[in-house]
Amino acid sequence: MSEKSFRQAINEALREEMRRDPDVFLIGEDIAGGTGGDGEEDAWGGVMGVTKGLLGEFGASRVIDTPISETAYIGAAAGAAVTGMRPVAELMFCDFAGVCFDQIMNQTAKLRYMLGGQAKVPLVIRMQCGGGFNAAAQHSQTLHGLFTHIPGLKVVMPSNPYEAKGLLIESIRDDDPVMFMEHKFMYDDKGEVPDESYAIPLGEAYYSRDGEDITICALGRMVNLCNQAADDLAQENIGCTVIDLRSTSPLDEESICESVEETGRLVVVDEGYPRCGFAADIAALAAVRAQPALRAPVKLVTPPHTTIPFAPTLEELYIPSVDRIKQGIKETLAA
Amino acid sequence: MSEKSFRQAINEALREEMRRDPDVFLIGEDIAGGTGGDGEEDAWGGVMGVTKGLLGEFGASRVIDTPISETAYIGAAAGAAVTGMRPVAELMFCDFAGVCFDQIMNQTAKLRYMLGGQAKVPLVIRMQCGGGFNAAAQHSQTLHGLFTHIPGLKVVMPSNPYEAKGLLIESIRDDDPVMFMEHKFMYDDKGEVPDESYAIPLGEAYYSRDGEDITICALGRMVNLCNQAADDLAQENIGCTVIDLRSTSPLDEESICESVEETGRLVVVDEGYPRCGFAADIAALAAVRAQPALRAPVKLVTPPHTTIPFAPTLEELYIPSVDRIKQGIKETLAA
Amino acid sequence: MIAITEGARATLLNKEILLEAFRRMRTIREFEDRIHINSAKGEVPGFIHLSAGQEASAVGICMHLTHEDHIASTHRGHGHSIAKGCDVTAMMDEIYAKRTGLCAGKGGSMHMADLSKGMIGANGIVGGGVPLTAGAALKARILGTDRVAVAFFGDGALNEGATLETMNLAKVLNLPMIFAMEDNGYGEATPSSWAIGGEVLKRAEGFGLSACALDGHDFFQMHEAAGRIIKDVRDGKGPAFMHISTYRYYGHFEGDAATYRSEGEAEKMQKEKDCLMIFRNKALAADLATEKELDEIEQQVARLLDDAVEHARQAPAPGAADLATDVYVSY
Amino acid sequence: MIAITEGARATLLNKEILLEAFRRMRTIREFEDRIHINSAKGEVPGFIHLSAGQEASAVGICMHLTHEDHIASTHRGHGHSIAKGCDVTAMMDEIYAKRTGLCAGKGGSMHMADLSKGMIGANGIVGGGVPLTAGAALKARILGTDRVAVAFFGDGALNEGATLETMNLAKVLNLPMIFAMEDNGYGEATPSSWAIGGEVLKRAEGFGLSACALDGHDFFQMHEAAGRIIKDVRDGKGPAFMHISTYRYYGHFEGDAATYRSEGEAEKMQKEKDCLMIFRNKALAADLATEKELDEIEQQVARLLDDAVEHARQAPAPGAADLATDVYVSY
Ligand SMILES: Cc1ncc(C[n+]2csc(CCOP(=O)(O)OP(=O)(O)O)c2C)c(N)n1
Ligand SMILES: Cc1ncc(C[n+]2csc(CCOP(=O)(O)OP(=O)(O)O)c2C)c(N)n1
Ligand SMILES: [Mg+2]
Ligand SMILES: [Mg+2]
Repeated sequence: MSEKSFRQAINEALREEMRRDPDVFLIGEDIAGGTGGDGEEDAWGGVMGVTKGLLGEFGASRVIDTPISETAYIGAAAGAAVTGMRPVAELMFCDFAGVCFDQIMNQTAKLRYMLGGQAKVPLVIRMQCGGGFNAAAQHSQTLHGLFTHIPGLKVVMPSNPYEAKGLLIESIRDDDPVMFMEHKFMYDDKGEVPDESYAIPLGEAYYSRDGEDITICALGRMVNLCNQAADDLAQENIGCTVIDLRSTSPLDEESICESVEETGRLVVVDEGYPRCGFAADIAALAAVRAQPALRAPVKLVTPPHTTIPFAPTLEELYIPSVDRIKQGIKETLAA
Repeated sequence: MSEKSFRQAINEALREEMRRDPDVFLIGEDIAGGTGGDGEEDAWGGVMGVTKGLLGEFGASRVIDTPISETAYIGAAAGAAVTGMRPVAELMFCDFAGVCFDQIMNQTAKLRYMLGGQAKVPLVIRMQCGGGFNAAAQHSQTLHGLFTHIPGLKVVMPSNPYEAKGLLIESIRDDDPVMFMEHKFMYDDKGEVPDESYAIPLGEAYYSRDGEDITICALGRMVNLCNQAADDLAQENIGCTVIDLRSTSPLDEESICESVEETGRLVVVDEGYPRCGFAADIAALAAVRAQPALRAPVKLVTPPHTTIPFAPTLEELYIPSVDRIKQGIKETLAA
Repeated sequence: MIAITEGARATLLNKEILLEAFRRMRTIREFEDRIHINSAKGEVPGFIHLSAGQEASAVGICMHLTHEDHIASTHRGHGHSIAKGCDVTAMMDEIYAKRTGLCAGKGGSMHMADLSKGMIGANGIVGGGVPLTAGAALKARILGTDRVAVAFFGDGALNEGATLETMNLAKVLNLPMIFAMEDNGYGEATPSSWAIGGEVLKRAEGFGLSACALDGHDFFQMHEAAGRIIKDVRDGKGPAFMHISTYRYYGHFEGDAATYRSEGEAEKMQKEKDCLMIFRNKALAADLATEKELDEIEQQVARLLDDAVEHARQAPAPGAADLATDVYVSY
Repeated sequence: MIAITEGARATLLNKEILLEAFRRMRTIREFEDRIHINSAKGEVPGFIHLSAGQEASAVGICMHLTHEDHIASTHRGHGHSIAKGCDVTAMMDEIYAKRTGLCAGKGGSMHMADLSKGMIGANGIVGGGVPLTAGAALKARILGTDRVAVAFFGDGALNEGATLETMNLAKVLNLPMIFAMEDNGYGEATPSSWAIGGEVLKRAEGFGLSACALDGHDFFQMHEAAGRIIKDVRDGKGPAFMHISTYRYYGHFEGDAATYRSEGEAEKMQKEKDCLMIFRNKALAADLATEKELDEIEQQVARLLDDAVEHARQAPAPGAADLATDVYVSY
């Protein structure tokens, strides 16, 4: 066990799985970087340096740089998966799902069902999501809502280095396609990460904190903000249960409903777009399955339903903050 | 006023707007059909024959067939819109949004905001949606949930020929991009459609039926099934309010909340995928804004969260039916 | 005889291969014709696209592939499936939406697939199967096997980003992949001559693919050229492109009146260029087979298809228990 | 002198145009250099991609365009924006995320746009602007005007489906559109020579585009060729493609150490091929301008940029009232 960054945790998961299983390979744009050029080999390791060093151990036949052709290489990864390999594709930014969405939505996600169960699609698509870098409208989205909408896709979002490693290992071993979303603001976050290999099951939420007054659901980076908010509110004798969902699909519905039945109050904190988004999905779950227990309106703490602005002043207002989370909790307790 | 089919109503809306405004033009695959060939000109009028006859009146410079290149022509339509035209693009099947999703999600939807308000994008993308023809996984989806998730897109779905004409005219005149979704099972549906031009505002729901016991929300083809269910239940002295939402974005939140506050019970009927879908969005609205009024859990009548099956026996089970709607209503009343 | 020995080296075929090729082509034709008839009777649900007329391309290529080689196909995929060895009865069951179908009734005509035969699938999305095929080729490259993968696609699909990107990817990664573009003259109602800017071979070569034009009406030419090309690809010489001229007899989909064609066009093509007719004539003229042998195959195939249709009619439909299975392997 | 009169017909330029071109190129360079410096100081939020080194391409082309002609650009769009006449102060304000910015602080570097100048926008999506440009060209075709549209994109973007599909669409619809591919040697860390299969011109011609290779370091060649090509496109002769060789001095984005380049590569390019240096040398050698005139422009530009940076630093940031506006025109 030692302190590792979110970035290192992911790199370690990839390395361990590639050692364990020769069918695992990596593909993406500049996941090595410098391929075919005169400069340094493995110059980048992906735009966030996550795959750095893997080329050296596994060679260019398993760490595959591609031209800028997401439809082609995501589709090729799906085709490799369906014919027996276990690719991990790096899509760089989840926003780029736009340029290869057919291969994600109509091919990867549907193959197993359309083929009457004969296909397995053990494909992991890694990508960064989230705001915080003023990267503006096309590089800051958090599109887990979009992916969760598509039956056949699993959607995973770790909230710390420990989860990053364990959930990625599980995702690679899973026989279904997994959209693995890494919050770009977290790559340098540090945390305890066991050196040995371990897998965290998908669809099992983690009670990040227990409290009796209110249930707070979140995933990814938002979990940390929720815990900060809960810390602050603990000073005021408010007890929050913070549920780190870890994956949106499969979703640990039981844990959510159980907690809401105990507290009667639910706040969902999410960085995605609100309309038809993941926060709405959880609110709907409560309305459908836990309505009798609800003692107050469900509160959604999300961005407004707008495109993501560039200016730091605006982005700060846009992304849920500890303050807005606290305010949402207090409003819900007062209702 | 005369009886017209859904198909005719749309054709009429296009014709009238093209006459009224020389900036309106049509673009899509085989929207005339036979372009450049030896056979009949205007052989198809689109795969559903909706645009048939418009080539004759407006010529090939305003009824533009394209190669099979959705990214290129949807993007070109967006580019034409942002530089001053009012294109109506036909995407054929909403499922094909996959192959041009970047142009929809990251360009069309975001242009106005990214450009700080200097851009208008008066683009309408027409497409068919829905099941009922056993067209299987990639030709039967109803992706209004996906589109509603994207800020900047308006999403419209008429439930009868009258609405089809009025909503399409309004959509063409609207300065924002509109995803206009036509249920493929309805093209031959007949209804009264005024001969003169009229526009139905977006974001104003229509109370298709008034009743005191329960609120039912739906749009598109599902409205008709809801009304049938309500007819049947009226025999049993159950009074249903059926709200035809007409558009998901903008959404007439007031009408929904008002009605739920009166009835205390809500059933949402929708043909889209349930997770992070439109039905969940409405349930969330109720949980957030009308929770105190809810006297029973919200009920969602939707397909299961699976890919759409081919077999008629399975598709019938998949799509919400009058029976399943009635059952949902009764369960909600009993709760 | 001249045509054969000149252009197509039919003599290189041994008799077994020759008759098997004829059987497959004939099976495709019978399969399509029956669906055409039964579809008009309302027996066949869903959207149906028939490939009758295009048999020599599918069979000419697939005769060189094993079950470990992969292909992916299009919405017009029955022919490729049969050519690749998929079970005709299970295919018919699938078309009839039965539980015993190749995809358990969940896929239908547009999603016909059999991974055990190396058939990744028909595809409802134009161009959608091309990147998937690259994945099968990538597998071969990574594992260092001599497997190849063939993407069948239409003239219309040549203008889809998915196809074009993959042409480049295949070249850059040196994938053992063949782009088999079946140019049947139309993408839906639109002539390929209009919809394709520039020249096909030049375009393919512009991506660095080795490219050639083939007459898809002539099995012998198809078979000979495909053999050569596939061998080169197997040997690691890089991806290749075939521009195959062909024609579909029926409309774009079942129900299409095909008024975008000129009067009598389809009939003329069938009369002059039918690949089964050309096969028979050439094979007989070159003494590669006897009338009797070919007739017998035709009768066998007809019986096979009689049985398949009957089986499909009788087979059980999937039911409630099947609706929500096969979404995930584990959940 | 020889080089000019031979390859570039610089004498066709009148002095006003010549000096204006120099001013624009110089403005781009100053703009980029200042952002580079101020970015390192932490003054500039967001992702920044600089085009220093590529000025002759943007200016050589845009000198032939009016505000009614449209261009779209890439993530590396400052140069194109300035070349197209966007206000430098408003651009700097935008880079600094200010309310007075060209996009009111909502877009930033990657979404810089000014529709009133015919600049549709930079784009964060590789290839994303190419179809949009086709739309501007389509407008011209429908309305029968003689406007043209230019899509700037990189060598990396040549492998995106969006770009490739649009090349075909432009040809088939005979759009008045120019594909200006700026090949700066790299897409991120990957050399274009590796990522592009086949040959660029052949690929473009394979789509039916008239195509030529240009030296993007030489303003005179760029300007002359662009003039000819744009005139042809304006005259309805169909879409054209330019393969422009160029180079970016800085890394892919601000912060990139660019270790994928060989040692000294950038320095060598700047020393031998800098477009501003070449411009100055040729212009002086051919007596088209005096040192004094060029120096004066440099000083004016430096002052302009001093002021722009100062303005940007002082300008007000957008606030809560701006967050949810501009999503829809009406809601
Ligand atoms: C992405 C996408 N766009 C459009 C369609 C509708 N469509 C189905 S088949 C077809 C024509 C395809 O033409 P071609 O590739 O020549 O194949 P063919 O039908 O001639 O076999 C079209 C446009 C589709 N299924 N997918
Ligand atoms: C669709 C998409 N894929 C990947 C990226 C990430 N990306 C940004 S710039 C870039 C390189 C583009 O190379 P090129 O087109 O040559 O332009 P240059 O940066 O050299 O100006 C990449 C891969 C992106 N922004 N969009
Ligand atoms: Mg075709
Ligand atoms: Mg480049």
